[in-house]
Amino acid sequence: MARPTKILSAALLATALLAASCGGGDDTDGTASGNGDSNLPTCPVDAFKKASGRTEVVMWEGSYVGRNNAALHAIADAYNLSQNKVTVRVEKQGATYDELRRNYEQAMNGKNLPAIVAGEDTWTQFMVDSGTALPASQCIKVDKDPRAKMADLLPSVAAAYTVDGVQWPGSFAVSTPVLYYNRTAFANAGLDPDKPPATLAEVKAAAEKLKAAKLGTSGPLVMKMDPWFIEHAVTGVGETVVNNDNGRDGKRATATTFDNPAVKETFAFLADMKKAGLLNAVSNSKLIDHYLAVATQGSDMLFETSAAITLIAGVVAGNLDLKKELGDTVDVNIPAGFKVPFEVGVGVYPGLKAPGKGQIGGSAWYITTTGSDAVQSAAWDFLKYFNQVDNQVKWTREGSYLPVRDKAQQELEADPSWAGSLIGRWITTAYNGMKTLNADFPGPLIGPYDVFREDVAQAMESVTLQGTDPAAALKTAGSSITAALKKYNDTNF
Amino acid sequence: MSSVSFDHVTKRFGDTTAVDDLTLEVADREFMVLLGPSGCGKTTALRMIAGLESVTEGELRIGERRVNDVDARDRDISMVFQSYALYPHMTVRKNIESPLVATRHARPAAAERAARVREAADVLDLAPYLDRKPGELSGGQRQRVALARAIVRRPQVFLMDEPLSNLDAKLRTQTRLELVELWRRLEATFIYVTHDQVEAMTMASRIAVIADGRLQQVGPPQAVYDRPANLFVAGFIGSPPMNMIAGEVDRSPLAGPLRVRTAIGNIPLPTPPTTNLHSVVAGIRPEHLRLGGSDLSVEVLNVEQLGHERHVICRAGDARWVVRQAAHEPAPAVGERVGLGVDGASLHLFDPTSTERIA
Amino acid sequence: MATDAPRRGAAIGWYVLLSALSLIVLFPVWMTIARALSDGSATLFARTPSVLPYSPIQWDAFSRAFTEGGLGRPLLVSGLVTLIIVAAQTATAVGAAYAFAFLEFPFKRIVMVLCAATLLLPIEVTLIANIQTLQEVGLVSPSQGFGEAIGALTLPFLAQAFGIFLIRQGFLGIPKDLRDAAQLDGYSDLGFLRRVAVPVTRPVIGSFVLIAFLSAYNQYVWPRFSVKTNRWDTVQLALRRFGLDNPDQLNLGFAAAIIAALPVLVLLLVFQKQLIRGLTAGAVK
Amino acid sequence: MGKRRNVRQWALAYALLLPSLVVFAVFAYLPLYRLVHFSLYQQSSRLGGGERYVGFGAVWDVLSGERFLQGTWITIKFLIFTVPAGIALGVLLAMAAHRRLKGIKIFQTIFSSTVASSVAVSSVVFLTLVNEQIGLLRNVSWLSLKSPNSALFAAALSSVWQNLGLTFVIVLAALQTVPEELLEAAHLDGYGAVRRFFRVVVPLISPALFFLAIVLVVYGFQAYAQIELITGGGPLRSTETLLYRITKLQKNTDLQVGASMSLGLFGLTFLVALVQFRLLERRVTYGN
Repeated sequence: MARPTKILSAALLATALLAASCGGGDDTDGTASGNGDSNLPTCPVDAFKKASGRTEVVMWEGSYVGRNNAALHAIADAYNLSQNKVTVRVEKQGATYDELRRNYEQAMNGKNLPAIVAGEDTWTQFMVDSGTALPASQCIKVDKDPRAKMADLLPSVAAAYTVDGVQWPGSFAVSTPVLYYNRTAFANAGLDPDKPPATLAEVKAAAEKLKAAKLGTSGPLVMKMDPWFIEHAVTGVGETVVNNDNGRDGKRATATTFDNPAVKETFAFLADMKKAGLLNAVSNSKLIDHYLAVATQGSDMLFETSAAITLIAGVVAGNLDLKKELGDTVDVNIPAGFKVPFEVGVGVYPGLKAPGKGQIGGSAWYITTTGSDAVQSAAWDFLKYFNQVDNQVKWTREGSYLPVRDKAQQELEADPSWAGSLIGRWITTAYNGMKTLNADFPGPLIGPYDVFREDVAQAMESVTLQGTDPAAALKTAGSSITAALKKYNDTNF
Repeated sequence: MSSVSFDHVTKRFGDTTAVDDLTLEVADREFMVLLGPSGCGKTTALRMIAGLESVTEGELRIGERRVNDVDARDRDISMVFQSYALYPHMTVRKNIESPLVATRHARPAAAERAARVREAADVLDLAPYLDRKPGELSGGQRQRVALARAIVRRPQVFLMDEPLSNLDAKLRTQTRLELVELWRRLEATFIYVTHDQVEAMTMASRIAVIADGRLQQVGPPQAVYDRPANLFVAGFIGSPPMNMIAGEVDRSPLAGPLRVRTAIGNIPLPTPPTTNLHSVVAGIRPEHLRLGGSDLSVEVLNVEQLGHERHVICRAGDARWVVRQAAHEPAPAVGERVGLGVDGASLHLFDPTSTERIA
Repeated sequence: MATDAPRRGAAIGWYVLLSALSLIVLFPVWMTIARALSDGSATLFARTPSVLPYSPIQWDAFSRAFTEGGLGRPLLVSGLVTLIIVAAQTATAVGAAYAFAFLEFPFKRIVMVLCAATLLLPIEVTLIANIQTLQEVGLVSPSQGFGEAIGALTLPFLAQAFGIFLIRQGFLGIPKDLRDAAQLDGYSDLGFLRRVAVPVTRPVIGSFVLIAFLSAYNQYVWPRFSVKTNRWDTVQLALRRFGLDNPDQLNLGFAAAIIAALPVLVLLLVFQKQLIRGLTAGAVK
Repeated sequence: MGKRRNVRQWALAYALLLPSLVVFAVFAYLPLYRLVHFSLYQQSSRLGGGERYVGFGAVWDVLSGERFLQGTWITIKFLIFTVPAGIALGVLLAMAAHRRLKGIKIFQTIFSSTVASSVAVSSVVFLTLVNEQIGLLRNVSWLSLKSPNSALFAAALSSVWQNLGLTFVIVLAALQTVPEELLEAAHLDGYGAVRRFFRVVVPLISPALFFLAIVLVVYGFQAYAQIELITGGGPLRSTETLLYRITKLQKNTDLQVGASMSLGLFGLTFLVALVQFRLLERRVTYGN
């Protein structure tokens, strides 16, 4: 008798549970979150101080791995030890930004959002529209704490995340694309290893030389078909990818502007490189294959994020001398005696016309509005802590994200053991590239940025992997993106 | 009291009537055999006693108790199945013990259960096999386990559904004897279903012959054999079966003694039949025919030697007849025409329309 | 054709063919072992991939998959989830199968059809709606705890139609006489189920248990979306994680794949007959 | 017997069925209802924004849209790659291993061994062969993950390998039911080995082959891990099967599309089941 009864009660429990949940259904608690300034939520600064006990702040991220993940956790731990009112718990909520975003949007249904989310640079418009974000500028405005102000915040960073005068995220993990290249191969091909190509045209020229020297046999340049590179090139020359001034003139974007010369030129670059056998194109769905192409010397040049600097330096550290130089900042397991058979260099991302430029990449940290006042204010308190120069230095040193405060970069440069190290030199190269960004022309604001990226990636892949004519590929992507923009604007009711 | 009585019992499955208005008294401590061809309803009748089938109409009593609505397990009966229905996953001991443990509220103490299992096993010589599983036993042993399981609960009534049909011929003969001994020893009522008339004849106190769901005749084996109540019983009981032929009673005084005229000759009647029917079916058992007589004339089709006797198969008009002949007598040749002598006293007469016995 | 006992020369020919086929079937396994035995970086930097492990051969990938890869935890999660699913599926299937096989009750046909029709609604079809539902009740969320994760991983699989009908078929194979005998012996319905029907159908139930184990343990899609934090990753999900965080430690991922397959391999070797009977249920009468 | 007993039996039956029925109601029928609902209502992207009725037209738009049709086509291609090859290889292995030889059990165990591998495991295993960078066969063009024309084939190959054990086991079991006398009779009748195979063996094991085909089709519809782990859906979405695509549509604003596509997938599986039913029916009639 006992057994069936147990089964029965378990089943009843399950039904009851689900019935309770499905009964409700209508979401009537209309959170007031308008578009205009007047409707912005207010920042309950210091509310956590009045709460009894510790306030828990859950932070979600989906992009920090290895060293930078450890650095984030270390800073959070240090913060938790430094005071007794707030506990920050960092949770990995996906292996990719897409997954994090999926989890975040799904959590919107259950209203179990974290206090802080480390969203991708592309999320800005979505975060503004979702009604889930508390703009950092609302806090900065009312917080009397001097730590709240960051006068030395890089203008390009602030501009990228400011919409209609409101700065939304409070902290950042900024990265920029750079050029990784095989110095040894450069030397062998008669190229100057100290003078990496500075424009796409120079990349092509270098690739031709490498090919002539029978190097980089899979294609001297390896690229993941990530639209990020296109956006950098296009933004770098001051051109848009969507209308309404890249979605920043107060109205949301409604269509693409792919017929401008910068977009065409960038795609032409891809097509030419591919046709000439100079490009090793890796599908955007791949995670590490482009790195591997460099490791196996199938390719000698790689466009990738500066956030990969520690990873690459780590792999390269198989070279004993380099390992010494890098000290304990590298966490890889390479057998004794193994030598990476070449040297790696880092150069500023080659633009269409000049090196650098482009737009701000990486991730940005948003405070969410669904938590209690105590939770929101505690989250803000943690961001303030994180933004302090010493933590920013740590974040760069160990996490390899670029400094967003001048003071942090100055402090780093003042330390010879950093400045002379491989990572330090590479980070500085990347930082210098980022300094060239035009704060008056930040990248696009696109609601369905994920769809935009996916469709552009498809266009890139069909040009490079399938040999489609760039114009046709762009046309397909353009119409799909325009439909997505319309749908996005329609569903933001 | 452990008599079993059917009182106008009918069982229907949908449109088909399996048992039709059965009225039958099985006396206490009687060995009653329900005999009939397969599908005649005898098994259904048995299953109604067991409580495995419900009664559609009429009343079924065990002892004085009306059991129409009594659960099978509460009827104080045991049943042995044709397939033995042993639990393949249990040892012999567990199988025998099963009826004692199945009902929680009526479960005897462990010591008593063990004693009763031991006793039942002893009765059936199963002691050496108690820890084996049915799969490791021979057919005969399995059959005995089924019997042991039946007797262990000491019921008033034992039901047996063709329990010997899965045994080979030799074992069957032996087990028949054992069953009768068991019946005497247990002093219980046995109700036994079979289609094998030899089993019925050898074991029964009384036989109930059933065909098409209807009771044909009840009586002690010899009585049923000697005076079959109708054509069906006459044809069903006896091996080889009774020889039959259609004929007419010749009552004309001119024709001499009273006789039955048939296509193959005349059979003398010692006494006039009780009815004044003209057309009859005459039946005569193979042992009551004599080769070399002059009443009837038939053609020998085959001669079957059985060792102690001989069966002579003959063509008798449209029918095939069998004549029993002692082994020492001279055998006829195949194809030979022979005369048959009939002892009029052993002649059976039936009404061809109603099939009932008339003399 | 197949079954004649061949002459000596022919036999050798068959052995050669069978061995060649075995090599082909096992080759991917060999490659995985070879890569597990090679240092991850050696695999990465190899200019032309080799069929052999790269020297120096390293044997510790299997232990490091636990120490560095943290494979122990997903194994435990998988073990627990599989255990719950198999136990529950067996229990619910036995119960339902008994009702369908032996009991008469109103709407029996309709209920049977409704159960069978769920075979048309595999978890892949209902995935996004089910995830949505479990999100709303809080079982699926990025902050899901142990209980919630286990609940999300198991609840949809506590009952399953295939098992019900497989076991029902087994029950229907029980001779009617045996049922009658049990009824006369005095077994109640549940007593008959427990003492007779289940033990007698043990081979079928055993096969089902193995099949249920296989499908529960090998699941990928549902855990992939019902587990929102890698704290509760199952073994299959954990495979996905290897090699992504540390591209130079690919060998751990390959070692983990081998380890993940071991429990099922052991079952296959120990219960080959029952497993095959389960797998072929429905294919061969 | 009697009424009371009947009522008791009903109660027992439903008590035994209840756990299963609850699970089916909550995790099979409720979601079916919810899929219909989600497909008819567009969810807002805004917190607490609710939903808006969009109707059957929106469902039709999805089901006639390029994304769904493309996903369906890729799924069908996956089936074309996996089902016939799976059956053929299963038959090959089973024919080879169905004979009286010393030690044949060892070979049979080897052939059935891939039953032990899950889709995830077999996908990781196949990375050693087909990965663009470290795969042994990375330069084999018809297996290349770099090309939209061959990537799906590479993913399918891992499925074929993973299913080998199952296909082998099923075909072998079927072969073992073929009576030897029948083959001997065919031999005596003068049929050669090939004709014996096609005229006698194949018809006799065709129910098993058919069953196998259905199983492989169902597995094909459920393909996910091999896509995620081997190709990641790329290149150029060339390996995004329907299911893979659906799983990417779980965000609030995507639910309408995701649910509509799920219903489409349901329709496809339904179609397969229908075919299965019809053929089974016919087989039963012929059989009797």
